[in-house]
Amino acid sequence: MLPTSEKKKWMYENMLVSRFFEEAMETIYMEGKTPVFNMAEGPIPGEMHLSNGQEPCAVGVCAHLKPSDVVTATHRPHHQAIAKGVDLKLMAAEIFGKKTGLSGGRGGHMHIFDADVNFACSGIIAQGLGPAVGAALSKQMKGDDSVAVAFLGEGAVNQGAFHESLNLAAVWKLPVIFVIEDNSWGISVSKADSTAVKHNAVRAQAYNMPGRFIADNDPIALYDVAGIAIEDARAGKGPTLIEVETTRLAGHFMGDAEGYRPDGELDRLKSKDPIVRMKNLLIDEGVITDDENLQITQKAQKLVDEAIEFARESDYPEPAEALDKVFV
Amino acid sequence: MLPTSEKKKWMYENMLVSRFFEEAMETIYMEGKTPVFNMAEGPIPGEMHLSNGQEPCAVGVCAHLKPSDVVTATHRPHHQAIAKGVDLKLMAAEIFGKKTGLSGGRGGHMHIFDADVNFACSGIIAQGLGPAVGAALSKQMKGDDSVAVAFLGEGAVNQGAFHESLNLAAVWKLPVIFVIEDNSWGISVSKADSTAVKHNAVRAQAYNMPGRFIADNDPIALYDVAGIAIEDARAGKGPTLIEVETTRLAGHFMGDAEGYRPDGELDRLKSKDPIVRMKNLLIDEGVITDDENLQITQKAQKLVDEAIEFARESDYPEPAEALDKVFV
Amino acid sequence: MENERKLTIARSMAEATAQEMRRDENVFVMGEDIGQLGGVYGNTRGLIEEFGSKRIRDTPISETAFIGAAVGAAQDGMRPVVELMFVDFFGVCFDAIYNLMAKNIYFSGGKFKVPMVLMTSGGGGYSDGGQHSQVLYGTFAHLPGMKVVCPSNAYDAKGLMATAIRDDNPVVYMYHKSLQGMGWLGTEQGATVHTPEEEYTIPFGEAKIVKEGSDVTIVGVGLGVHNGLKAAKLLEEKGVNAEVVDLRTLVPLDRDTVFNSVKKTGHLIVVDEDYQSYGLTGEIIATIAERDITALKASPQRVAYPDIPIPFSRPMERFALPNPEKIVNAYAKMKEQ
Amino acid sequence: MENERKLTIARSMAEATAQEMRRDENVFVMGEDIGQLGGVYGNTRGLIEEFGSKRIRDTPISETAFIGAAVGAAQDGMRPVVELMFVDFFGVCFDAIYNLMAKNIYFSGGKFKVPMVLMTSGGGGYSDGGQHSQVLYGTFAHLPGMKVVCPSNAYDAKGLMATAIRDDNPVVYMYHKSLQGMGWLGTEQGATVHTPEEEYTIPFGEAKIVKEGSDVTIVGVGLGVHNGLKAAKLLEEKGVNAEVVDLRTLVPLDRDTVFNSVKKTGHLIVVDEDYQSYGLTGEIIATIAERDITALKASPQRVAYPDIPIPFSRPMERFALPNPEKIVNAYAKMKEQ
Ligand SMILES: Cc1ncc(C[n+]2csc(CCOP(=O)(O)OP(=O)(O)O)c2C)c(N)n1
Ligand SMILES: Cc1ncc(C[n+]2csc(CCOP(=O)(O)OP(=O)(O)O)c2C)c(N)n1
Ligand SMILES: [Mg+2]
Ligand SMILES: [Mg+2]
Repeated sequence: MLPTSEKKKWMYENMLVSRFFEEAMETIYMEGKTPVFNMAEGPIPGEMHLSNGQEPCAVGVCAHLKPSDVVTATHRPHHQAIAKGVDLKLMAAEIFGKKTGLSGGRGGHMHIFDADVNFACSGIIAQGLGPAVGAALSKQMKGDDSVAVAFLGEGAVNQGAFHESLNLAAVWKLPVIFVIEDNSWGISVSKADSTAVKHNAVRAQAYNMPGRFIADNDPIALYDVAGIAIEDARAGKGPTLIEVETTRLAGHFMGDAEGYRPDGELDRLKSKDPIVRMKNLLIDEGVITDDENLQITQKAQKLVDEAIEFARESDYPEPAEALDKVFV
Repeated sequence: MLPTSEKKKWMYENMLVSRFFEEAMETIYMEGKTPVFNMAEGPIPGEMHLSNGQEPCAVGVCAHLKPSDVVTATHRPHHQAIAKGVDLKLMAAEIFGKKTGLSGGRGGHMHIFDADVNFACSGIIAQGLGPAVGAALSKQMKGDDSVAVAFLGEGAVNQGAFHESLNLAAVWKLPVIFVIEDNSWGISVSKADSTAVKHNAVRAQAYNMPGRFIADNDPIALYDVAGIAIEDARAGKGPTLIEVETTRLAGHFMGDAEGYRPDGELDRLKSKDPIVRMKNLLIDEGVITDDENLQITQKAQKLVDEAIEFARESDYPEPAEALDKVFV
Repeated sequence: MENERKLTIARSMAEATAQEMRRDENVFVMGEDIGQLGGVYGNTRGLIEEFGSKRIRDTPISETAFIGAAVGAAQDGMRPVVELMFVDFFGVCFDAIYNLMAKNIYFSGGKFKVPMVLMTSGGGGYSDGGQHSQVLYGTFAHLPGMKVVCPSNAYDAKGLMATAIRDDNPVVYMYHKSLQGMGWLGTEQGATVHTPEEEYTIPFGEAKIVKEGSDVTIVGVGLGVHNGLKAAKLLEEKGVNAEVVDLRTLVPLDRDTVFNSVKKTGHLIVVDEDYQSYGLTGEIIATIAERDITALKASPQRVAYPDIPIPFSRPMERFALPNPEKIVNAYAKMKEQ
Repeated sequence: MENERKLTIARSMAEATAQEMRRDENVFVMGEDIGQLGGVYGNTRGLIEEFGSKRIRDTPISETAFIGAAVGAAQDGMRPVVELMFVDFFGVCFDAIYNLMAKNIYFSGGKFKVPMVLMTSGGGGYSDGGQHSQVLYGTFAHLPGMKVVCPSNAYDAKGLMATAIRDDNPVVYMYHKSLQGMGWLGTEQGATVHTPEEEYTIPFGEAKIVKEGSDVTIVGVGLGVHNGLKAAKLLEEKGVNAEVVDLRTLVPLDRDTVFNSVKKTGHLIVVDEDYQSYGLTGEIIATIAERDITALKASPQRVAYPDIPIPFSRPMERFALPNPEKIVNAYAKMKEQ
């Protein structure tokens, strides 16, 4: 299933928005945190997991999704949220802890929830898998052709929830797709040190489920495979496991000194930056011109700038609002 | 790896002890529970999971074990305990809740612990897998060639602990063997309704680990495969997963009306009683004569009778002993 | 009583569930052995016959996945009723409960609803050992974001179940095995009471004074209420008039009713089958003490499970469980001081 | 102080662990990112360099398996120190903790020992959101079979860690991120104190009066102790002489020291960062009230986390957290009544 030029452009634009968003995060996060790095300080306190380099995983899948499709995302959720169509301003405001944020500041960066586009995420490894299975069950019971997608890291694959969720999805033939973003690191622990198989796609065999491997962080190949998986799911053919070889271009979280990375790894990965490759591909294929690229880039940057501005200018919640929304 | 005649005899004897023990349990359990069945009453209160029909799984593996090898067992533990060499009298006394029991009556039927032969069990599905991995790690760190064996049911395979434990064992190349007793039922839920694959042995592929399937409840075939697995483990070659097709000849627990069993299933299973088959095999092969069989049978029955008598005659603990042994 | 319709808690739970399933096609049930078996504790009996296996779904032994799935389905507009067979098993899936089910409403700023019921059995007294006899009320009630319901009788059980299923928030419905009316567990007769066939709801957060009295307030929940009532009978023989309060829900907790009762009687005994320390009994005592210490005319007492794993053997288990005599003794101790 | 040797809690934990590893070859460490990274909270820093990757083992993200494995290794004669990176993650592996680690000694009638330490970080205040900021003391302390340690300073942290590792019982060692001395979390300076290089142990179950006083007893643990000390300073300005008690271990709990202090001061405030209801604050208040209600000259007060999931946004989180001012206000409220 090959993407149209329109789709390719959408994917590229979306990747750019995502990257620019992360770059903004990177800068703003450090405000108030120098000279002494203190996670509690600045306009964006707390942990911050950036998705730089992993954009292909999100766009290759979400290019096929409609708002009623459900996505459960990870602790590293920005690219996934953006690709799913979460409102950028409201998300930025949430990350700043503002009253205008998606959840009025109760959630923060690891808890991006957008009911309008059925997006949720979590700070607990593999926690989103069960809910994705349940959303798929709901779709199946309602006779709706919507699907659910659960994103997870390769480190999360070794969590029991992975096994239980894939088995359940397969037994009930649910319309759910599990997408592993394999950046080969779980914080400082390498995949080789934590995982008994070389390719997690192999593990699909344990659930009698198709397992697909996408090499080299390739959004086009992923688009193809995800498209088939989602089409199958909509058609009642059950779940698929997709493993995407991707790259974490930042530290695990902001402040990570990354002493555990082998020498040269980061340079090697950066030389394969998926944004640059996607741009080159689109230009080489004649999908966009250099001029159009400039426009697209500027538009993406503007979207991000406006979101950040909205977030900055919004008010903080009243302290006592902490007590609201425990129950609906 | 074929069993010697001695081993075969040991296996048969052990299976008989196990079966006679369960038959005794079956009778005694009902004391005080008629005409009204009340689990709280009688000399053996609480849940009671019998292992009738599953004896091959225990003897085929434990025939290779020495006392320093560790076994973690299930909620259906009697055959496993007996095959591992747990003291029958002390175990019986524990199941009766007597002071002389293995744990002074604190554990009961689902919590059989014998430090002398390194046997432990648990009432929580798949809970023993982590501890078996840890015991194997301990052996590996000490440079001891002992191994660990974790027994589990086919229903337990769908618990997250299975996945995490097998992966960890494989990554660390630990001397541990996972033995699935597939009796095709998890209480009233059939394997077909709960498990995405036909054979759980396939799931070994997800851990880069050998996965072996033993058909038809065959203790000799299991002896062979388990022998190789244990030899490999002792030699530092890492873990193995073994799936044994077995039969649950009793209800899930005493009192189970088994309305969920398809008509005729139980008769079919009973016609393949492994005790009878083992006896026939040994006689056909000339390992034992009919006379010897009678002696073996009587000896096994006597062992059980003595254990039950010991348990019956032992005193109950003082009530306030409940407060002891929370900490050592 | 004329037209009396005595139901066990098991049957009243199943009846409420069936009625809610008829009202709302989004209600469905998931769990281990809740289909053809009708639930190990009988509370889903008859449902698969009426509603079929699409809405009454047996699950694999994968609590993390199916409770997580219930959350996902609830967020997508369904109203799952999901069973954790024994509350003792919560350890294999508590993240999906306390960190997911209980928090997603808050994390989403109220934009996601999580209308689900997690029903689970608890309680000992029948020698099922230390991993099958716990109540664990305190652990669930301590953590925010989930309502916690513990019925003591069939009438309440039905109305509380209907309320739970209609609630847009996650509700943990903790039923006590000894009250369930399953003969094979030994049954507290007092739990099997008249239960109307028609639908009704009982609001959360309203404790019930099940016996009025003037001398001492006995507070309990689930089986504890029956222990309290029996103790009240024994105390009556000694000329002591006890008031017995059934909390019915631990979250929300009706602190006012307890406080007003203690204000009246001046004396407080809290009964709980959960481990004593850091739990329900402490909370109730603190609730009164912090509000007005002068309400307490004597040192309040607690009759709870000691801080030990639950022993299998009958004499030891009996020793550890709360019972009416212990409550009577607690009263004596309180008056001695 | 002469020869002062100020250590952070992170360093003192690592030092105690290293000393115990030198004493006993059966001690080893497992957990996520505890190897080359030295632990997200620094408490295993330097260990892999000295002891190598066989004894300092990074694990997959498989808490159920590796904590279960620690139990199996401990039962086999090893002495594992295992880390659960954030206590908030306990939900994915609590069965291995509360139902296995904590109960096997009892289930085996004391024939199996389970000499292991589960260390885990807790605490908020730096906007890490509702799944990375909890302390959950009450949940662990409520369930029997595990000792629970919560150091408030580096001196105690070291001695308590040595005691924990030498104990033949399972010990949950809960350290507070804000006390850890990692600059990037904002650090309570009072936790970084003189810590001797030589080995020493601190017995469990001995609370410490960290400031003597006569007018009110402030009881806390971990960061709560520092809030208590700061409140005591503020109260001093108002002429109130507060006594501050550091519980140090929640299991075993030194009820005598708390009682004797309240007996002396007549007034009690309990500080806790854990959710208020059904937890530590209730337990401490009940402990005094049940022993002798007359010890309390006014209604005891609690300053705890409200029963809400932890909000991310700074103003809301600050609003919810305990702090010295709230303690001072609680004192005022107590005296008003
Ligand atoms: C159950 C649980 N265990 C541990 C953590 C701590 N943790 C947060 S992110 C992370 C690494 C995750 O690795 P991976 O799944 O590969 O995702 P990545 O960070 O590489 O995107 C860990 C261990 C957690 N959040 N939840
Ligand atoms: C975590 C957990 N979930 C559920 C149960 C209840 N339970 C006890 S035995 C059982 C069925 C187990 O099936 P299987 O593993 O196949 O073993 P079998 O009983 O067939 O020997 C279940 C669901 C439990 N003890 N622990
Ligand atoms: Mg990763
Ligand atoms: Mg089975």
